[in-house]
Amino acid sequence: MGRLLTTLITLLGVAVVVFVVIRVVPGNPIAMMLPPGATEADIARLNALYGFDKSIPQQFFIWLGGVVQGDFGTSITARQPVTGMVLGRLPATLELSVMALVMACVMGGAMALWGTRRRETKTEAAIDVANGMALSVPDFLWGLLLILGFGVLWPVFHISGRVTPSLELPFTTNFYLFESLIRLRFDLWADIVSHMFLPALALAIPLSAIIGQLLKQSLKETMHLDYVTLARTRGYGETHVILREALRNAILPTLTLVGVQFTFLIGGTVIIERLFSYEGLGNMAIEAVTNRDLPLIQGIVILFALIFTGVNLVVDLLYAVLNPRLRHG
Amino acid sequence: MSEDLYRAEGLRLSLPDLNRKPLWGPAPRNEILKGLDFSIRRGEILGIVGGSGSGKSTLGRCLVRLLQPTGGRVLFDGQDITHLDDAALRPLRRRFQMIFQDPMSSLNPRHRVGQLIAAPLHLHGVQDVRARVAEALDLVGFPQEMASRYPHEMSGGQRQRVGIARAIALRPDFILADEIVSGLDVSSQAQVLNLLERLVKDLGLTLAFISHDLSVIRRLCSRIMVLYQGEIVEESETAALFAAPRAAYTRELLDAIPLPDPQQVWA
Amino acid sequence: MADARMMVRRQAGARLWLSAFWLGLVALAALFAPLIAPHDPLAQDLFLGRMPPFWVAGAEPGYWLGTDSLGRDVLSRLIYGARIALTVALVAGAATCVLGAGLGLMAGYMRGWVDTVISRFIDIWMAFPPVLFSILLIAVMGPGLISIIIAIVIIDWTRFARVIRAEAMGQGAMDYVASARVAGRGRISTMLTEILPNVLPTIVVLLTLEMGIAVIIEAILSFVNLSIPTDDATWGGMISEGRVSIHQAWWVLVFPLIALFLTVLAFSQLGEGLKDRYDPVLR
Amino acid sequence: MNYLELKGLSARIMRQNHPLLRSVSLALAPGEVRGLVGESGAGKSMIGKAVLGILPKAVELTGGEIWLDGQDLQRLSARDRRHRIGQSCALIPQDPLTALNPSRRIAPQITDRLVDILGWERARAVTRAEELLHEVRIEDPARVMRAYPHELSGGMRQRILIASAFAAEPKLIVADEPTTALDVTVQKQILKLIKDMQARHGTAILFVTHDLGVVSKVCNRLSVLYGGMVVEDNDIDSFFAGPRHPYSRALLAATPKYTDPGASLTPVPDSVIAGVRGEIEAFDQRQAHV
Repeated sequence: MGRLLTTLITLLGVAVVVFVVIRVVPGNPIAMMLPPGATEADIARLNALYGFDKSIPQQFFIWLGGVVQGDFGTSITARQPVTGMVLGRLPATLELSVMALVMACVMGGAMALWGTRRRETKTEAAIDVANGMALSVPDFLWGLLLILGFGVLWPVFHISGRVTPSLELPFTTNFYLFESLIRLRFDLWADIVSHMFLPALALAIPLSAIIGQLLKQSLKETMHLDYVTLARTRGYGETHVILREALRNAILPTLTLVGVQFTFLIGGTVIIERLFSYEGLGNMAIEAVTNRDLPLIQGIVILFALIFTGVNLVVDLLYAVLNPRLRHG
Repeated sequence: MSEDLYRAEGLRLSLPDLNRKPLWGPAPRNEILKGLDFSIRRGEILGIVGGSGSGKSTLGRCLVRLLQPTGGRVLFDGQDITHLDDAALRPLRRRFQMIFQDPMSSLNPRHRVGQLIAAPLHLHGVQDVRARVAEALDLVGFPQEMASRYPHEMSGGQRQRVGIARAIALRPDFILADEIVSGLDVSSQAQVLNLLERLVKDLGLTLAFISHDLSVIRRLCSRIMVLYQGEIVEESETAALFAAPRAAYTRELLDAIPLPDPQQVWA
Repeated sequence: MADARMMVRRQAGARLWLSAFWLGLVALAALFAPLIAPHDPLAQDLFLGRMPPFWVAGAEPGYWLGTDSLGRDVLSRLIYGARIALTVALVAGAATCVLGAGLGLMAGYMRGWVDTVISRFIDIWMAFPPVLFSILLIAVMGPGLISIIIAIVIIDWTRFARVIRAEAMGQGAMDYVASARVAGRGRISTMLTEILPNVLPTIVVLLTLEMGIAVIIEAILSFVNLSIPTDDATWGGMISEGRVSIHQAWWVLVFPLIALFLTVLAFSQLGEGLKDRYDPVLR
Repeated sequence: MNYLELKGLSARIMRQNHPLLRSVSLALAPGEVRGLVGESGAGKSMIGKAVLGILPKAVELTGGEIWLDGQDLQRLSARDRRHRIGQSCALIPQDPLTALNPSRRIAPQITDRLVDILGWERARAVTRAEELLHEVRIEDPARVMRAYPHELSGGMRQRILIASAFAAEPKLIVADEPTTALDVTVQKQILKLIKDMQARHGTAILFVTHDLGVVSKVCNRLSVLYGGMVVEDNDIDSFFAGPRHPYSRALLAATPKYTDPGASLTPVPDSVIAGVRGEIEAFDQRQAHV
């Protein structure tokens, strides 16, 4: 209950901050839309149409009233409802983020388990060094390096777009990756994955390092606890002990942090989509900023904020499910 | 000047229990101290004994006003300190000091021993801090070189002696010692206890010694107060308490102590 | 065990010196750019467009790392780009650190309403995608060095505030804080003498990390063409251009990328190295 | 015939010349309870861990033999040794709060070994576990078996750990400071319970503790350790009547007793410490010459 309330306050705060920041934009977005030679009256008419003639608090409440009903206004450049535009791009970004998250969990988890199994050896030291590198270099640079490596020097993956433009797409939703699987179109699926792989990997590398480091650390701490020692004296081997006794408890502290880090990852899609010309929300956001498309910018930022707070809520729920101490009954 | 250095009247303390907090409204409160009346006489060593959850550490922290009681009064040397704020307490602080259970956590790991002892002296504007630090080191039997050590470079017993040196450097009237030997081996335990006993005698201190260990308490204290679940169940002179414990809990506590003696009947 | 610690120590020493060496090099390049750079970083020569670096056949003598599509010298632009990168790193890093760590320390140690207010702001900030937020801010404030620095401080103070708040809260529960209070130390004074020294190592690590991040943010903003007006030499701008002509002239992308990569890595390793070397508790 | 026999067991921190155990020899007959006493760093816990094969990764055995039931454990493969120990030995750990896996129910934590290592059927293992919980005087075994550790009190958890240790009818139990974390009143109940169970099942126990009072209540024999060396090996009655080694004597004198308030506490005198250190040095020199 309290959680939902703070979430609402946070979202409201985001809306206020964006609204205020954007209204200070120098330069009139309407002026850019009009043909040269437009009269003052034309400008005034358009201003009234988009509500720019009212005071900022008034504009805010009108806009907020629309948002509550799912109406984010009309894009200035595209002259279409923002809600439709944003929801059309959302699946691309979601697929990319989730793919990156899965990759990060697999890579990070493997690193952590392997490092714990071989702890206090040279292998662990090597894993630590690799993790340290992956951690301190952000996704933007990894993206560039991957483009250079697997797009140019050894071109095995696509480095631009979401799908090869010449392909005919039979999809009804914008969840291409998901729908191609459902329709058993593995040819399309392969093409989509080949486009998505490098941007997802660029996003996944830093997160995988964080997961690897944290999970390994908490696994190692858990391995010193008495119940793990007890399991050893009962005749169980190292691998069994790590998987059955330690892993589940070690995941809990990692989980909360991964939630926050996943929102960072989603935030990272903005620049990574730009880098790989991937047609998602982030790319659209940058265009919207360059075009001063105020309603579109607001819509995208609020959507991101919704996703972020949603992720945090899901993580909290997951934590409660996995932790028997918080389970009731 | 009255005979009592400390007086507690109807001392209560409760903390909100966040685990049982309902959706709306304040959390229910856990009563930790349930109205204690007692006094500490000038120059005595009062032992405060009890099991875990008895509230003995909480009581100690109320005496040195790390916690603010939620009911009743605490008088130090006749002055009511129950609800004094930080500024009003500051001049009194140099008169009552505390030694903590875990020296590893009570000594700031990033300060050297010399700094640790000197800091409170500077704070209270004491003249000639260097000499006072040297004297304090001397009193706990340390060579002067110890001043440049960091806490993690010392043994548990040595760290606890730093805690004692820091407390006595201000020449307080009263020291609260909270389970200060429970983390130590018996040999350093004996050393710290002997040191403390000597200092109390030489410097004319009043000491409240909190412990769960009746053997240690008997060794050191002139009077004993037994706490059980936030209440005083017995308060008597040491010899009287051991000769004829009045409260059932005291008897149970005494009977449970395993003496280093295979002949002891332990039923 | 002590042996293993020695190994780590040696590693720490090595990475401290390596990162300090690279950052020193970058600093020298930035300071003496006009003396070192072989060419004017802005001078265009359309006849010398996309010349490869010196070891590739067809290179133009004097242009060691080749030229971009407008015939500007890559090496000179790289050297001048270091100026902006370092300025942003130092100024934005330090400002972010002071603001974020200060607020975090207050929230974590004072608790109460101070904590509630600061935490609420952190929550709101965390709900923004940082890159988009910074792009938005630059669009609002207009491009330029000052705007970049302000934007970095505004989006990144939470990075310090969150971590330092948690640490200060942990330290606040330790008995040495209680012991300072028993000695009669006031709250602010306790915060500065007892808590601050114990969170300082973390602050140092975060600070150097933030310097690296500031360089990256500057590069990202240049990449989306929002950072510094027009054709001033920045690493991000060079990367942006290199990305376009990647199939024709890889060197335009590769050299600034290497510079950026090493700088970011060096900053992060510098912090860890400093902590390992100078923290009395670890030493 | 001794059930457990250590012959000249030595251990040190890996790649370092700092010994943790110096040629420790001791024997444990079936059904015997031996106390291992010493101050922190004396190596008493290391002995128990070496026997159970749970030494920390940084510690290595450098010499000596561990004979369990007539078999040299060192000669077995790692896997066989693990199973051998799992079948015939058990551990009662120090801290009941961390010794039960917080994310698993109680039942599997007791029955795992019976099923996986001893090859029992699950139903039989469950019945056995309930019997044992009953034996350690837990009221409603069926409910406790379904509970998670955090739903139970500290004393209750320690009882479960004792039940779990005796579940497989081990011949040897290592009890590693099993009551140090408990209040004295609870300590008394737990110690009596351990003694009771030990007598009923005829189990041999290696009882690691720093408290001579506890030793005098539960052990038949004891070994006093200093610096990883056994300085005295004695039976309980003659030890408390008069320890043979000066260090043991000093240790006993430093232990507070509420029964004689007049006797002042004597810290272990420096001369005694110098004495044992000398013995250790002499021992190390002999080792170096071999």
